[in-house]
Amino acid sequence: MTTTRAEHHDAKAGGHTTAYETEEDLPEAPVASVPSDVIHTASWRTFRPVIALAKCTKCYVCWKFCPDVAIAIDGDGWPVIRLDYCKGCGICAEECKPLAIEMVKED
Amino acid sequence: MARLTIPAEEYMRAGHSACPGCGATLVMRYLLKGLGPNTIVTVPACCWTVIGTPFPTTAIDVPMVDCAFEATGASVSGLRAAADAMGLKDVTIVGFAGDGGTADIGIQALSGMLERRTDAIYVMYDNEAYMNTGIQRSGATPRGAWTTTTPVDQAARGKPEVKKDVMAIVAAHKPAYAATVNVAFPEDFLKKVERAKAIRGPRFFHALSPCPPGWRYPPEKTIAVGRLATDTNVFPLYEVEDGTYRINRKLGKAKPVAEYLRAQGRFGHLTEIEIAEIQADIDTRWKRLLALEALG
Amino acid sequence: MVQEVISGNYAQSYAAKLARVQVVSAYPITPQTSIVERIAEFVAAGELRAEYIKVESEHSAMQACISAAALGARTYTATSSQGLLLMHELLHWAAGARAPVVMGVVNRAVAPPWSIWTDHADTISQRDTGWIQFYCESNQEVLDTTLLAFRLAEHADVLLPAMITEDAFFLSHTVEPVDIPSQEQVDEFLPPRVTKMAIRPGTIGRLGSFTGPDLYMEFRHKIAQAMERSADLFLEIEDDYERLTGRNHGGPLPTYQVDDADAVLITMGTATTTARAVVDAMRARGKKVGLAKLRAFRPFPVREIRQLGARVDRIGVLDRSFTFGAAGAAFTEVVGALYGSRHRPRVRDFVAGIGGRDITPQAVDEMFTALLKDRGPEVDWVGLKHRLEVNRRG
Amino acid sequence: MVRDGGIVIEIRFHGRGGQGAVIASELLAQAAFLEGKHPQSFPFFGVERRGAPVTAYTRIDDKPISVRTSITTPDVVVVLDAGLMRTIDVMAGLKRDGLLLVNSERIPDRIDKSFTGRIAAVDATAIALSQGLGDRATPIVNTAILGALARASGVVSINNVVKAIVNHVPAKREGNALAAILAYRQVKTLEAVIL
Repeated sequence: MTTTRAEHHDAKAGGHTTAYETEEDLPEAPVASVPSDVIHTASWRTFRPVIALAKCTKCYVCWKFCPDVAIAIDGDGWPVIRLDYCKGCGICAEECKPLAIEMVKED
Repeated sequence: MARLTIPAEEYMRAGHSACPGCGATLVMRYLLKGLGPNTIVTVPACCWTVIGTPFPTTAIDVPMVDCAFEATGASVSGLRAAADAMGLKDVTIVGFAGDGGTADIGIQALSGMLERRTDAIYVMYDNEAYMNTGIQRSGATPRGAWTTTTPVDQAARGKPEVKKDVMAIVAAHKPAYAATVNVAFPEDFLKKVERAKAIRGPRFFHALSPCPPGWRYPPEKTIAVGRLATDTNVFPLYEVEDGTYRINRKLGKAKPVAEYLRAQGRFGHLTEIEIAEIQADIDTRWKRLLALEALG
Repeated sequence: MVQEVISGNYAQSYAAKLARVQVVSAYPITPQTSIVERIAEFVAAGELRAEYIKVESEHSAMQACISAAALGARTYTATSSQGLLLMHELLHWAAGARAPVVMGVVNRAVAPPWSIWTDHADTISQRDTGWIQFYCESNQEVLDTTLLAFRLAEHADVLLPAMITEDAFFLSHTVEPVDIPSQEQVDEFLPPRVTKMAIRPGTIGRLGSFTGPDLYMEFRHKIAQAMERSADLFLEIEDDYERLTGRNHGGPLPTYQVDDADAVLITMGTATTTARAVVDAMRARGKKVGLAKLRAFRPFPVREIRQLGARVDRIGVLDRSFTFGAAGAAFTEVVGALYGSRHRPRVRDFVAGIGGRDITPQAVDEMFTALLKDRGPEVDWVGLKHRLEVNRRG
Repeated sequence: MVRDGGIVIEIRFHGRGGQGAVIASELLAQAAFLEGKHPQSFPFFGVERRGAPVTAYTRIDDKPISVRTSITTPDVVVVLDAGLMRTIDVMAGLKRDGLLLVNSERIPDRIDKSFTGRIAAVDATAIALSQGLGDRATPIVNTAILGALARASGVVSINNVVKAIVNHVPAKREGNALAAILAYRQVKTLEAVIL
């Protein structure tokens, strides 16, 4: 499982600063307010998607179906894999109509 | 830039703890895209308890209130009452529960919430078993499916009983709105969420949520398997508004159920005869649905 | 301030109304029903502006209150016996989520056999859930303590749920004069709930969450500390209440005639009234006996019990419930509190009044006499019938 | 680790949900039991997600084990998926003179300079796939890695690893046993650094 040690975080969220050094720093109630993207899930991946932009038609099916919110769209409208988060499920490659995405084994 | 077919705004964050290819994350992602930021979600024990990431992190950009396994409907009513009492305007209250938490242990609270007409949206994301605990059968597990508590062996053929028809139970409460949605059809999903958002009163979504480890298919097939569920009439897309049924996707000729079943390891043991029985059952239910729609 | 002749149940209803609760969520059970019926009437008449959720079970009643409290609402519910037992999971939840729900409980025996009469098995079974617990002796005390409980539960240094209990029928359905403070007085004592922790739309925050072994224990320790802080805060809040209303019920363990006593009986709930009369009667006969009322069971008044133990040599504890395989819970906790003290008086347990059996003056007299003579078993069931009169029809 | 005259060996497995790390720790315990030892195996108590990093532990003693604490300074670390080493500190707490066994085609570099123990590698993925165990995305390498562990550590014999597999693996027993034997033969070891 992905464990997150509280003391490693110092992020602003929901107007609260959350830096947990001691028990006193913890909120009275267990209210979690650090956005989860401080956690990287790249280590889950065995295969990484590689987009061949020459074949990409910017249909955004890959973006639409990504369960990990790991595909962004850059300023020129190209899909970009956020490799810190991609778990390598392969849905993007499977659903890509022009076959522009290949799953490549990680080292 | 080509046009996006669903809203660009994201209210679900990366970094969550779902299995690769998880359908339940897409249910949340699409739902929040449709509902927007003025939303509060309450979640009982289910995969999302874990997907939502451990303290101090959280995977959605709207408030989430954890509640007891069997009490989502009650939590929804409490949040709505407090929002009303405190003058929080236009906030959408959402109960977001799995099939076990809805069809089994939580059905009493769901019934209560529907009956007292709480102005809120209840979403059952249906992965057809207790997946968070490791694939035990639920009332929503379909007939014939292997699970860890409905093994396949000399004297057992997976789950012998048919899937509980939660939509029918919900419809019997005459909700303001009820619809089935499927992560393989995001545009239909979003259209219905936007429709539901505009309605007051109790609203319900039955969201098909394919699960790679639980259904035993490779994670890249989540959308393909989900699509097959609808295109074989196993999981028809329809909505019920003021008692009127409307089917949202009808194929000239549905695909054979075998295509859907054969794509998943949990049905790998089924014989031709068993598949034929399931096909007959699906055909009957489809005809019933057509008849309900014809009632107008 | 007006004086009205009302039941213990109505005292609960009036207190909830005076507290201007915002969300009420309840399910009916005998003998609690008149509490929630009266609140429904207040809401229907427009006298109380609250959202009243008619839930389909006590379990849902508590969940709805907890979730409503998460948004910062002042919440109230009431139940009894089986209903309280059904809530058990969510009682823990309320404390863990730091939801300051206030709940009236009518103490009623648990089934089977079915019994609608009083004993404390229902609430004593909830002592480990992180709820503040007050046991009441009179309808006045029910009303006052309920108002105190809102202030205490919602205090930023506490944020814990609180239950106020009353003995079935002995209070719930007994009418007696009760001073009802004015709305202005209560508004001054108990302003609208303010919390920094409220969940708000448009922010990020997950209330509940999950933690591994690296953090869970700290969150539990916070509950322990909050409960501890509530003990002193209760005294301050009661003093504050006295300034407004002139009434102070004497903290967690008010005493009566204990200064020179040879033996003191510790009681909970309505048995206290009877016991006080017995003290007077025995004093008149020259017996030096006294009384201590265990008003707060959580937090347990360890300090006050030790102070009492330093003054007397013999203590009896009257338990209106029994922990099978051990003894009465109040007894074991009193003994536990005294063990850490230099003064360790002899302590005996008197189990009485189970399932609504009357605790008569004679029975209390027997207890004091046994204490003074220092005779009898350490744990004694008092009032068991040697000859049963069973109604047979046919 | 010597304690009260007995020898205790503590092993930590790193894998991903679905690769069988927890089963590997259990099979190792079964094999140790067949050796006449007192084993204890346990997963990191947590929520398992397919693909997510998983940790499991085995403790093997000459006499009955009297502790139930987590293992923080293992003698042996077994890595079922070398990719994990990019994000997880698999060396954490590993005894300086211990053993690191990695599922990899080649022996990884000595990243942690203070570590003077042995490093072993075996291509358990290729072996598992050759026996039809799992698929490319999630090869089930647990039985192969145990064969390599038997050779590299000597904690248990290959015979008892095979016996444990045959007795306790529910499916593809032959392929799993063969995977262990192949790995036993193919494991490569870089000996300890002599300072």
